[in-house]
Amino acid sequence: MSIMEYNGGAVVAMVGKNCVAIACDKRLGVQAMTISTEFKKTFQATPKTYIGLPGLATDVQTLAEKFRFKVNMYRLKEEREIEPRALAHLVSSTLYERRFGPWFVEPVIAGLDKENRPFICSTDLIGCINFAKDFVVSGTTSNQLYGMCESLWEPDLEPEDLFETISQSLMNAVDRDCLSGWGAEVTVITPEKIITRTLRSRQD
Amino acid sequence: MTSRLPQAKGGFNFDNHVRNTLMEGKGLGIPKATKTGTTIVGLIYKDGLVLGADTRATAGPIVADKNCEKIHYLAPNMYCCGAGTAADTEMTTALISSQLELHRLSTGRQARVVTAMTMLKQMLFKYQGQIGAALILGGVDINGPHLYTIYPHGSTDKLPYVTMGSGSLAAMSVFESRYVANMEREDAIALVQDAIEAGIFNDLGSGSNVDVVVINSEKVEVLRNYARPNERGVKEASYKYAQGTTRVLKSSIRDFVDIKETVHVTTTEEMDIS
Amino acid sequence: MDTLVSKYANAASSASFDNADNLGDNLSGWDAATKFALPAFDIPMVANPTDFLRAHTDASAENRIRIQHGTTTLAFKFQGGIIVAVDSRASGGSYIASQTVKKVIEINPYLLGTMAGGAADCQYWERELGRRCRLFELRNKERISVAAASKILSNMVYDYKGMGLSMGTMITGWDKTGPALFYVDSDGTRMKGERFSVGSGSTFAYGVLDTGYDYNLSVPDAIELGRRAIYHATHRDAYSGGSVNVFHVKETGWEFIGNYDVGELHWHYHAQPKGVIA
Amino acid sequence: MSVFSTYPGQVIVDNPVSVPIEHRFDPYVDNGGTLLSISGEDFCVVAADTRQSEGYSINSRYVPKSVKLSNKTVISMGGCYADCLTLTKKIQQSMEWYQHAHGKTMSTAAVAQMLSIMLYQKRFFPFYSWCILGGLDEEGKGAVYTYDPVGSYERESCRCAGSASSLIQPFLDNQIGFKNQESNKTKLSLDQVLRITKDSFTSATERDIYTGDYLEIFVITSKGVEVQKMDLKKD
Repeated sequence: MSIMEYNGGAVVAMVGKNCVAIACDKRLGVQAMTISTEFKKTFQATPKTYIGLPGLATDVQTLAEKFRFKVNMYRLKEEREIEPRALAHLVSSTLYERRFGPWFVEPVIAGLDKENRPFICSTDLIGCINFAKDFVVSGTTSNQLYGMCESLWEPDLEPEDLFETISQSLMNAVDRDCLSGWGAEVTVITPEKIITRTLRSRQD
Repeated sequence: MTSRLPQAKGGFNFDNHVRNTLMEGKGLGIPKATKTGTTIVGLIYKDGLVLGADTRATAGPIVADKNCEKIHYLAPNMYCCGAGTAADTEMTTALISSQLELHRLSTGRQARVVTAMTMLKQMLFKYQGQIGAALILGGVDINGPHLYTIYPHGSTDKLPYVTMGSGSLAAMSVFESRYVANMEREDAIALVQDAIEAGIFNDLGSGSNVDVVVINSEKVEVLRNYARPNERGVKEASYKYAQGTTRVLKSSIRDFVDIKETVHVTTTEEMDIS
Repeated sequence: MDTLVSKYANAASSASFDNADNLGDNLSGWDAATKFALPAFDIPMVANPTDFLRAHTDASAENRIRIQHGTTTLAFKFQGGIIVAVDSRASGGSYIASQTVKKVIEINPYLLGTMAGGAADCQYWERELGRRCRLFELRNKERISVAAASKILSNMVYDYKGMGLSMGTMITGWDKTGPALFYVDSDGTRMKGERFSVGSGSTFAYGVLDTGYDYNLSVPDAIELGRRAIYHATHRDAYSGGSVNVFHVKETGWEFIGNYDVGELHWHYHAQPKGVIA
Repeated sequence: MSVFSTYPGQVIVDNPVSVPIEHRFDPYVDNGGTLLSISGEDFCVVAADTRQSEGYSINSRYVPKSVKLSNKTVISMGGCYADCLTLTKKIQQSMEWYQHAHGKTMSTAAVAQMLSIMLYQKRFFPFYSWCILGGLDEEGKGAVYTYDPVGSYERESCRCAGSASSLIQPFLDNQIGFKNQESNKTKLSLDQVLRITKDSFTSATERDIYTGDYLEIFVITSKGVEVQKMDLKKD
């Protein structure tokens, strides 16, 4: 078993028409045993940017705090919110700093920039950024998510359609992974509002 | 308290190393970083040089990025193709790029390709091959065009035509059969394209599109996605769901509100400072 | 020279299913009972076949042969007979290979076997057990006892002890002595008992089972207990899930009670008021 | 383990010949590729890509993974191609002997059980193969039988195996089994199933490096077996 599989978890983000969506499962396990079904892996970084952190739970929590600190420091220094693209590079260099003793987290970033243009990206555990125009996936369920998203995603989905597509992608993917699932939370970010929904999913 | 806040100091941080080795010892495997299986090539033609790369990044057998950029900017007259561990190629080139910028500013003249090559090899040699970056460095300076390959351990080569990455054999077979010295620009680009495509089609670690950069003494042309031989097949059906397909337990909608702050200037009594 | 040739002529692998002389026998006087009395298996030509198998099925193997694993099964005796309840998930590594596995193997109308460990091992050996039980019936003009059946299975797999078989099964049925329940595994253990749970989720199932168990449980209550125990195991154990299959062993033979999807069962139980514990 | 070392505190091996040479019997190789089968009311679809690879190189762009066994049965196999080839021949040979002995063609269910035993016969020296058997049962209904490498088998409505199985299977659960969908539960027509099959493979080709080149689809109906071919990406 890999360290990334120790606690389980999955995160996916997708681009829609003038909107983005990010979704995560809610399981926290210790290998085979499910400890919690309320462990969310997405965090709000700025009003219009979310960061998803699947991986080793201890590092997920440490990094969530570390990024909160860094984003706050950025706001204090710059007197403006950090742009999603800048956040991606912040995350990347934070991870690459530990190139030879990494954090076991593969972050996903989704948000709208100051012109309300959608932005998503993911990085590997040492901070190699993957800028995608369609979708990014991460976590123990990544293979299943790649298959689902590759088949289901299409360009220019409206927020409600994007919600259905990302939800179905995530739920059907985690239903083929032992270590993820047990509920899911989807966040759709539009220029006007943030829609957060908890899904009714299998609990096994 | 302030002193306990982490200060940016640069360099690598090994704090997690002990913990990670401990976990590895317990049989928990260390996950793989994104690699670029990669075909990267470069050749020198009549007026300068051409660099080429595919655009596939892989994580094991899975394509992580279908259209990534493997030709990195180093300086206005230099570009560098990277193969190997994706983060390493990205960060190493970015680091050397900023050092070259400083070099340029302090010397007030264009950096030479050999300088960049030396900086890269010294850095890679210092890390004993631990930084998994295999690079093709190409640029034009006062001494004309130069093409170098730099290996992860810090050794270098200077050759008129080079290939690297998992698709290097496929690409080199094209070069070996068709390269001639002093080619025309169009012929050189076509040869680079064919070499990259040989990698794309015959090496599973390489794929998607062809990126090309042409550098000569007059200008630099970045031809991103110069060829796109692998367009995605058209889907037979649309898989858009009817709204309400997914069952929802809880839903919360937060609207963004524009808060307008207006400052009203009011006269107040003068503060008593006596 | 001839001795040398003959010595190595057939050494490549032990007799396999369709080697030439077996197939020739198809034409005249082929007898399943004698031909298949002892199953023959191919063995790799290496010094230590067990190490070979382990090296290729191990989690760290390069080209890993993933044998499906993971399970929660349970069976318990009560006044109305025996309840057998199982989940239906098969996993290869952390990937869910199937959510619809039949983990209760219907050996014959009076015997049930459960499946935990290697899916193929359980399926194959319990099928072989079914065949032998039928031969027993034909020879002795009476049904085999559960004790004898479980012992046949135990002895069969004991022959392959240490060679990599993985099987944890419960053999249940109704014979002259009434309801009987045996636990048999590939290490050679064979135990008679009242109440067993086997598999990766068994600890969770035992928790529910022991809390709610009473010998005098009514049939509907016993069925509910079995179903509930499996449900709770699927909820907590990552490698169990899918649906719950429940069987009831009665004097007239076993009866299939039903298949309950855990995905729906969770919300069914979720809506119910929580019971009081002591 | 380092052979040469000049670091203090580490042993310097001055005679590399004395280093133990590891001998291992390693008869398996993964030739990649993906296969799937979907059963319908009166038809069965068996599809597989035709790329055969080893490591990062392509051995061949056209090596079919599926073989027609009878007018009602098609077998598809992925994994180690040598093992798959042997296993297919064993099945065909046994089916021929069955034909001679009993004067009829083996039914899909009988082939299914036989394959399970053949695989288990090699329990201690397994065939490195993922098998999916597709066909029509005695009632003319579509049937899909799936196997693990040592012969555990199960009849299902649809299944994907091979290198991109984890990419395609959840999509099939969703589109064929209508999992996690509130409404929308209908029986799929052959045309719909073929569309889903093709889309599964074009999507898998995008993300799985071992899947590609061509897609070969076997359609089994009461009229017999029909083969379709389609291009996939070649990179």
